[in-house]
Order: sequence, then C-alpha cells, then structure tokens
Amino acid sequence: MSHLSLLLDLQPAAWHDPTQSLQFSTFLAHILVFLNAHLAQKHENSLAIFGAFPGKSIMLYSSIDQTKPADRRVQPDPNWYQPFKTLDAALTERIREEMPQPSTSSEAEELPVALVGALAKALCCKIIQATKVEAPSDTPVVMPESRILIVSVSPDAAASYIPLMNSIFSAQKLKVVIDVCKIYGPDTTFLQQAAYLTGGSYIRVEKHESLLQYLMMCFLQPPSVRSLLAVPTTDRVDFRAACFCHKDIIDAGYVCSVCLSSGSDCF
Amino acid sequence: MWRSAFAEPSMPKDPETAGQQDAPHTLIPFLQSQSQTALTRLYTRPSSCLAIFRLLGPIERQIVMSLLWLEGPIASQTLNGWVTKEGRKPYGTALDTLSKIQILPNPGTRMLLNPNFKASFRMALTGGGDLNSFGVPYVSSKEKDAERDGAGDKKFGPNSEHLDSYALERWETILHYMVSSGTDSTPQRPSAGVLYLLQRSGLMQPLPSPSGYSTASSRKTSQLQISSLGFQFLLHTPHEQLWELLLQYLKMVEERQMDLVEVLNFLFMLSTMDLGREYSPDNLTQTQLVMLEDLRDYGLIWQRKSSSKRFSPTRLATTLTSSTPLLPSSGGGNTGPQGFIILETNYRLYAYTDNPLQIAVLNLFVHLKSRYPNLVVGSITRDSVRKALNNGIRADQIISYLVTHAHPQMRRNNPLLPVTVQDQIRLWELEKNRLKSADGYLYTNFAAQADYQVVLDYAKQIGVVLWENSVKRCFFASAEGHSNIRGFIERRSKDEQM
Amino acid sequence: MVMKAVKGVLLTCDAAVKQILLVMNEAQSFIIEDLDDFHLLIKQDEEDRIRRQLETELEKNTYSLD
Amino acid sequence: MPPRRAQDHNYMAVDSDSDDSFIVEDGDGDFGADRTRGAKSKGKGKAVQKGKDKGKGKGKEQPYSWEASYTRSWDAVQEDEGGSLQTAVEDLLARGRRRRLLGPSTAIRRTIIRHLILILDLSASMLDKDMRPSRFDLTLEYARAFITEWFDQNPLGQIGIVGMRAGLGERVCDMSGNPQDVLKHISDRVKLEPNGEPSLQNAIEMARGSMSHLPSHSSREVLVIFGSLTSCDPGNIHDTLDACVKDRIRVSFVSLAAEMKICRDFCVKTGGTFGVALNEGHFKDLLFEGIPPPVQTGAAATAKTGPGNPAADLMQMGFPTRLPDTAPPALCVCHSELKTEGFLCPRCGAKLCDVPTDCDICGLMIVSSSHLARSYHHLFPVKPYEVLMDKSSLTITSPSVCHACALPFRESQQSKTPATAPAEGLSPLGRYRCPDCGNDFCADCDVFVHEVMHVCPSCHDPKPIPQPS
Repeated sequence: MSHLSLLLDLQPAAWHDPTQSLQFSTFLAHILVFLNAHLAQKHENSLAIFGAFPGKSIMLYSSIDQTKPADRRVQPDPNWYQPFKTLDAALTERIREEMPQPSTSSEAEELPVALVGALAKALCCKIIQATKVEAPSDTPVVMPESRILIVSVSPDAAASYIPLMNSIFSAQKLKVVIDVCKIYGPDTTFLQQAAYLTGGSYIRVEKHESLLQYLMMCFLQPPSVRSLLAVPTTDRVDFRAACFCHKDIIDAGYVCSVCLSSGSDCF
Repeated sequence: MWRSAFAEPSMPKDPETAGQQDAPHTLIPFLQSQSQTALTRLYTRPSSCLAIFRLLGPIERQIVMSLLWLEGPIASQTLNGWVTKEGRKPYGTALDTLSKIQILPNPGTRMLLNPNFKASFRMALTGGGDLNSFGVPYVSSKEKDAERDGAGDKKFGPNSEHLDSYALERWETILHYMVSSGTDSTPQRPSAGVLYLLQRSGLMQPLPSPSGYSTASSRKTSQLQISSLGFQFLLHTPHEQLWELLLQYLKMVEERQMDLVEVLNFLFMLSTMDLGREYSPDNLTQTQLVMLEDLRDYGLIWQRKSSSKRFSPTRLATTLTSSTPLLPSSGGGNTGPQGFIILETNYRLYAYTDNPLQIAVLNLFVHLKSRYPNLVVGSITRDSVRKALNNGIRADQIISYLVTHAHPQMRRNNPLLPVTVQDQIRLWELEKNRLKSADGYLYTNFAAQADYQVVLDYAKQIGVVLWENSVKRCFFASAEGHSNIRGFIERRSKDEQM
Repeated sequence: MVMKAVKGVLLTCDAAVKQILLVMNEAQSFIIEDLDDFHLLIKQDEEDRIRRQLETELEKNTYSLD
Repeated sequence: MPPRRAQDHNYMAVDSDSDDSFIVEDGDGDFGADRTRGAKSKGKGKAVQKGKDKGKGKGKEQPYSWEASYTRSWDAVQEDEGGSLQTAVEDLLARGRRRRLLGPSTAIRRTIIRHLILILDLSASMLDKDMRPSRFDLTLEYARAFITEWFDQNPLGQIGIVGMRAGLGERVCDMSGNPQDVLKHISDRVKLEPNGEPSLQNAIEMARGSMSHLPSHSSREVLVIFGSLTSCDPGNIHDTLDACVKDRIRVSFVSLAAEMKICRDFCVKTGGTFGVALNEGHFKDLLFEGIPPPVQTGAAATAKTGPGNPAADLMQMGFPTRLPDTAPPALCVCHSELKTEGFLCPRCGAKLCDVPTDCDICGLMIVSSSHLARSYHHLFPVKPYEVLMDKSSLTITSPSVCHACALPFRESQQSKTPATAPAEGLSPLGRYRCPDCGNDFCADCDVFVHEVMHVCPSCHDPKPIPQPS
C-alpha cells in the first residue's frame, strides 16, 4: 500500500489569471482523475490533500480518518465507485469554501502561499499515521511507502527558506519522497532541492493541456516501481543560497561563522 | 547460530521488494484462459475493469495508466525508453500478461489499449455512464422523501460489525466443517451448495458408502470427508482460500448453464461496493439472482431474509480485490492480522487463541496438551506430524503456516522458527518415504556384453532405465518401457538370425 | 540374442532399511534378486505387505519422550 | 628517549583515592548528560543512577558488571496497578519534554564550524571482554555510528582519527569533511588490532599539531575513547595539558575502565566533558553527547580557556551548481576522472565530485546551501510548546483537533484519578500550545516537531522568519 500526500499551491493570483492557458476548473478535473487513479491502484492506498492558501494551510481531505461526515452525506451513485465520489465531492466543496476570490481579498494575495505549513502538516500526518500503523505490535509492519506531490504555481518565498529546508531534511530522514510538479511561474530552487534531496522528481509541465498525462506517467507510480520504470529525475539543481539581507540568490559570498547567515557584498 | 540445513521458509515480503516479485493473482491465469469475446464483454463494465486492474501487478498497472489517456497508439519504443535495466524482465512479463488478458492486444510494435477496456476504465475513474455497474443502492420510499429534504439517509441497514460477524460465522462454518469432518465431532453442516462446491473442488470427498458413489446422493446424504487437498487448503490464508473456492465456482459455471461474464461482473461489482450499504437486486440478471443465494451461503452477501428486496455485501466481498486480511479479526478477535503462535526450540507450541477453527487447524499437526481461556498449549511430536503427513499435508505447508501465524514476539528472532524444529519436521517427512518402489522388468542374463550395451542404450533412449549394473550385465526398466524393449530385442534377434 | 526379463518391483532404499528387508526375507521370502546396496527386486504382489511390515518394524525402533 | 612509565600520582591517579571529588562532579556531569542527551537514550536515566552508585567504587547495591547477576530487562518497565504500561510510556514522554524545556529556547550561539580529532585507544587493554563483544569491537562499531551522525548534524565540520598503540600515537585518518573517507579508514579492524601501551601525551600532541593551523572561528575538539588505566608518556603530560589550554583545544574523555585524575583534569581545564561508561548503552550515550554543536557561551563559562566571544568573522564560501548525469563528461579536479555528474565551483568553474570541500583550483570553500541549512535548526530551535493543564485555557473557538495532523486530541484517562496524576510536563488534555502562533498540537506532533522537523507547522505561514539576533 502507498500513501500520497498532495500539496496544492492555491495562489489565487495565479489561478484566477484569465490569460493562463489552464483554467482552474480543468486543472482541478485533471487532479481529481489523477487522485482517483491513485486510489484505484490498490484497495489500501491512502490519500491526504493539503491546500496552501495565501497565509494559511488547510487539510482539504484525508482518507485516513473516517471521522469526516462528508463520507456519508454523498448519495451513492450506481455508476461511480463510492470512494471516488466521496473524494471528489469533498475536495471540490472544500476548495470552493476556502478559495479566496481575487476581488475580495486583494491584500491576502500579497502574501505568499503557506507552503511550509502545508508541508509540515503533511509530514506530521505521515508520522502520526506511521505510529498508528505500528501501534498493534513492534514487528516490522509493512509501512506504507509514502510520498508527497507538490503542485506549485508560485515562485520561491525566500522568507520561508530555513523552515522549508528543515522540513525537507525531516522528509529525508523519514524516507518520504517529494515530487514537484511545476505548472506556472519560474522554477523554484528550493523545490528543486527538495526533489533532489529526497530522490523525487521535479518536472515542469510545458504543455498544460496534457497535464493529466504528465501526472499519470511521472507521478503515479510508487517509489518501489520507479526502480523499474524510470521517471525523469531532477537535472541541474542549483545549490545557491539566498542572501539574508536582500533575499536574492547568490552563488559566491560570505558566510558568518556563528549564525551562518550568508550574504553577498552587502556586509 | 547455525543456519538451517534446508531452504529458509519464505519470510514476509518487505514493501520495497514487494513491487517487484508479486506473484500474479490467482484469477489472472483463469482470465487468460477465457475467450477474447468473453473478455471484451467483461470489459464493457467499469466496475469489472477497476477490479481487474487492481488484481494486476504494479508494473502492469503503471503501463495501463500510462496508456489510458492516450487517444492514438504509441510506438512501443517510447514506453521501453522508461524501463530501467533491472526493469526489463518484469516489464516483459507484464506486457505478456496484459496481452494475454486482451487489455493490451499486441504490445509488439504499437501500443493501444483494448478500446472497450479503455472506455469503461476511463468511465470508472471519471464517473458517468448508465451501466449501474457499481450496484444500485436500495432506497426505500421514505428515504426518498428524506433525501428530498436533504436529510441524507440515516439508516444504513446492517452496520459493518454485524456484517463482519455474519461473514466470519459463515466462513468459519465452512472451514470448521472441513476440519472436523475427519473426526467424530459433527459441527453444523454448511448448505448443500457449499458441500457440493467443496466436493467438486476435491477439497472433500465422500466416504466410500456401500450404496455406491453418486453425486446426487452423496450431496444430500453421505458423510463427506476432507481430502489431502483439503488439508492443504486449510493452511492457506483466508484470501487464498476464498479465491480458490470462487475459482472453483467459476469453473462450475458452464455446466450450470450460467453466463461466465455475468458471474464475473457480479463478483467484481460486489468487490467495488460500499461496506455497510444496502443494494437493490432489481436490475440483476437471472444468473446473478442465482448467485446471490450461493454467495449468501459463502458469507459474501448478507440478506435479512432470502426473499428480501435488498442485499448488502460483507467485508469478504468488498475486499475481494485487496490484499489485506479479509476479515478484520479472522477468528476469535485476539489474533487479527498478527500471528498468535509461539514455537519454542523444545517443540512446545503456545497458541494465543480461543478460536475453535484455529485450534482445529493446529490440531492437524500439533499434539495439543492443555487449553486455557485464550491459550492453547501443545507440542509438535513425531506422531502429530506423521498424522498430518499421512493426511497429505507437506512439511513445507506446516512450516509456512507456522511462519505466517507466528506471534509478533517470534518475529524478533531470525530465522523466525527454531531451526531445530524446522529441520526435524522436514526430517520426519523424509523418513516417511525411505522406501521407493517402481514396477517394471529386470533385464538380465545377457549372453554378450554387446547385446547388453545395445539394449541398454535403446532403453536409455526412450528413458525408462531406473537402475543398471554393467558388471552384472543387467538393468531395470520401468513397466511402460517393456513392450518397446521387447519389440526392439525381437527385431534384433530376427536380424541376427538372417 | 539370449537374455531374460524378470517382472517385479524395484525397491530403492537406504542401507539400513535394506538390512531390515533382508531379515524380513528370512521369515517369508519375497526378494527375487538382491541388486546392490540400495536396490532390491521383489515380487510385485508382495509390495504392500512389505511396506506395512517395514512400517511396524521402523516404529519399533523409534522412541519418543512422551 | 624511551617512553618512561608514569608512576607517581602527579601524573596519574587511579580512581580509588579520588572518590570524594568524583561523586559530586559525576553528579552534575550526569545532569549535563541528561540535558544534552538525544531522544534515543530515554530510559537510560536509570543507568545514570547506577552510575553514581558505581562511582562510589565498590557500590553495594550495584555490583560490577562482571559480578552482576543476570539483569532482567523487564524489571526496567513498571506496570501501573491497571497492569498497563500507559504510565511508564507517559513518563518517558514527560522526561523528553522536561529535557527540552531545560534546553535553551531562544537563538543561541553554537560553534557550527567544528574540527574534531577522535582518539581511539588501541592498547591491549581494549581487548577486555567486559563489554560485549569486546571493548575494541564495540568502540569501532560506535565510532562508525558516531561519525555518521556527527556529520549529519555538523555538515561543515571535519573529523580526524588518531590511534594510541604501542606507546605511540599513530594517525589513522587525516582531517576530512567527507564521512566516507573517515569511515573507510576505520572500516577494517585488522589494521587497528590493539596491542601495547597507550600514550595519551603522544596522541594528544599529535592531535594538537594537526589542529594548530585552524582559523579562530572553528572549534578545536579532541574526543578520547580511553580503555586503559595507564599511560606511558615520553614527557610531562601536564605540559601537554597546558598547551591544549593555550591553544583552546577542548578535550573530552569517554573512559571505558574507570576515572583517572589526569583525564578529569584535561576535561575540567579545557572545558570538555568526562564520563565513565557503565555498560554498552551508557557508553553510546556518552559518546553521542558530543554530537550536537557545543554552545559557545557555555564553553566560555566552564573554562577560562574556551573561545569566549570570538568576533563573528566571515568565511568566503561558494555555492556550486550540480550537473546532472546527462551533462557532457569532464575531468574532475579532485580525482581527475571523467565524470558526468558533479558540482561546478562558482568562482573558477572547476568540476568537483563532492561537496562540502575546498576547491582545489581557487581554494574557495565549496558548500551547498543545503549543508548550511542543515545546521540552522541548531541556531533557531522551535520554542517548546506550553502544556495545557486544564480546560480553563480552552475557549469555545479552540479547535478539537490537532492543528498539524488534524486528529482529535486524546485526553489521557489518568487525569481522572488524581492518584495517578500524569507526570509534570504532560498535558491531561493532550494539548500543547505553541507560544508564537497559539495553535494546539497533540503529543505526537509535539515530539515530532521538536525532535525531528524543527519547524512549527503554523508559525511560518505568512510571517517572515525570525532573523538571527
């Protein structure tokens, strides 16, 4: 069994931009099919979806805890597998609730999305789930091999560098693979490092209309299968740090021996 | 610590490697043997596609998924490009399986999924269509108005606990009947249909009755007795057992004039149903209505009464396509997915269970000494093992059973079972067949070495020589070779005379 | 050519069992020919009896704790 | 000159006559141990207790390990009257929390750039079997684990290894920043087969020499794993001690046999830590206490010698770009082999196999930013969460599920009966509140956040990160 945590970068500015070739509705549809495909893989596959909104991160859906009333409220549909229906209904509903409208919250858009929070929560859930799995006995239980898929549209938030790296390292310790699917915006160095350090793959979707195909071929298979069916891995990661004072990326500079704050010529 | 002189018993697979050496599901070969038209019909229903997809191995699944959303065919090289070096072999076998079950008809050059499969599987993922292939939920009239004012359905028919207990009770009735059939104790008999199935599958055989063997009578009256196949069956995991029975059921389908595709469709529909929900049998075909009763006997389906207009699948049914232990507590509660057996180097065995079925199974090869509320103490003795061996159980099966049901405490030590006990069990098995016998003829008293040589060579050609001794100038050949050898010799003697 | 074909059952066994069989043969002969250390040729109809007898014989030589 | 056996007590003292001083110091030594000990060593607290007893020399209640009866490990865990292990487990949790609370919560100054010389005793005394399988094997095993973990926590540090064998100090492995290099040198035990007498002075002098050139901002540490009770030195070892003090080299000892006055002196004077290993587990704990970067202010307090407050000077570093293995192959400057993947020095563009390292061409120190980032959590630790003891602190709006894992809080049933009130530092509501963002977290998440992740799930949401003060 494998566990997938999906991190959706829901930056309204990016998604409500009419000029983009990929509309949010279609994007959501693709994601839903992808999630269904993941659930379809095995009866035991589990799923957790987190939304990174400007300034806050929310768990949108989790197949682990059945406490959610949403499960039962949806009427069964004779033409659709029940879990799929539950998931889709719940997810779309939650996103509609949480997604800030661009017109209403203009100042909220200024904030970068809370990717770190979402990532941290995803890891917490992973560890909790792990402890839950191991609860019955101390035998080497078949731990669900879990991975995290980050669908990112917004650029790096230099402010969140350190916490982001910390959570990446903990993911490394937990052997959680982090995949990154970049849809809009410039390549994010931080996420590239995340993918590189955890052995995931960082893929930039060029042709948006075939997003689903990208998802299916690159991000669906669990790590154990990747050793047999290769996936494009990260190329050209850049390991430059951010200058602490101007927050811009430097490739050679000075590092304080005490606090390790790195800077270019500014000090 | 000295290693076992024999092959280690297969340890539980770790998730990493599990992806690579997954044995194909028992159903896959059966599907492969089916006709193309049948499969194509099968693939018209989304639920069946989903279920079959789940039975496939991880690589097959990935291949299907990669191809699913492509409109046109792609060159096979494109996909080969993704395969790593160590992935080649499993990839090849995966393609083979897929083509055999007609999902990927000809993977040789251009890859294109079976159109029906593609269409319905897409439908399964995205929803839609009007095939009702995931079962029509039962909606009573008052619930209908309840929905209208949005209150949702409050009553869910039976709750899952009740379903579990029911399924467990039914299932263990069958197994328990098998176990204790040899002994004098007479537990409650499963329904006639089940008995017939057990007998047909060769898991049980009728006691030789003076009236002479006849299916009709033996089905009703004569006492059934478990066969060696049955004993082996008992040591399998519930999941395997269930599928073995179902496969047998499928094999019997034709002679019962049932439509195989409909049967499969129904099974797969059950497997995708929602536990604890009630479904209405209205739009089931005649065949499937018949199945409804059979499966009720096996404990896959629960109905308030045979005539009721609704049914709900039990966990046995809904987890058909999963690999998890079928019933949350497959017996007695305190065992669960974890094991319950502790085996010591001194051949003593402690089983933390109060489940009569498990105790009965243990009784097959363990000499049980004392019984406590939740603990059974026994020891593996030569006699107890020999009894099992005489019943046709093999040593490996005993060992694998002990391994799979070993108590968490045991999993710490490696090898999991005490090596002494393992080897001893195997030795006892060897000891049983110290004497091998073969019918045949001893050819001896050859006048000339040449003759001997010629005949021997010929016999070797047709591969019937079991023993030879050139000094004594004689050899032993199995009976079936005799006619040929005699013929050969006669021909030669003719040649010599002329 | 001159040769002879004898119908029978070829028993393959270890040396110990063979000795037991030889002893049993004293009581009631069933061995057609003693081929070598591990092989015997015996009368076809005798096989079952031999097996049963051997079984009991071996049982005599096994001891268990309880 | 032939090494002269140090006889009189000025040079060396066996523990028997240093008991009185020992007990006290060992006491607070253990306290320090409890503070800095890693999560893995929970439940070893008991071992420390025994430590004091054994410290009293021939303690009545705790016999020496070779005369101890079979230790029944299950006695270590007590069940409560309900027969459940709940209380025992909670106690462990609480201990972990209390340890964290003791730890500093604000940004503190630690030496990040560390240089450590690991001195292994390879004298005949290491062949003793009082630790299974033998002192020597155990030491090697733990040394490997130590090095791996050390580099994981101090990616910018460097380790060298010196062995004490046959009265000489021999360099097992030069200073290197690459774990594989170091591990390679102590991989085969045959080359390190112990024999002869150890010589502390020779070894420490050698270590001192190899660290003399280091810049001021980097720490100089020596960690001695010492198995014997004697040391045969060519000269007066106290001179070496003074020299170490002068060079601000921090010497720590882990003794496998017993306390020696000279070792204690080394630690006290140079601000190191001293410990006598009671059993295998304790040995590992003592060793691993050396892993987290030392607090500089703390070091200044303990010894006049410690680097009080060195000016925070700047090191020039380069952050390379990693080439994928699809890149055109080129010669690397370190081994001059054809390689496709590698790292490019930003200044001279030379190709390097592995970071961190110094560029062989332009001498620039090459680190990847992730190496820097690895050390950050030492500098900006997550504030310990407040324990919510009673419902008074809850408002109607406070959510019923953990902010991180979205699971409902588990209220411990112990809280019902005051008789078995949970240990201090353990919330009966199972809630732990972050002082900054004011969100509640469950016990598991609390432990995970502080011991593994070092990120509060909600503090960093929109706000800028706390700048190092």
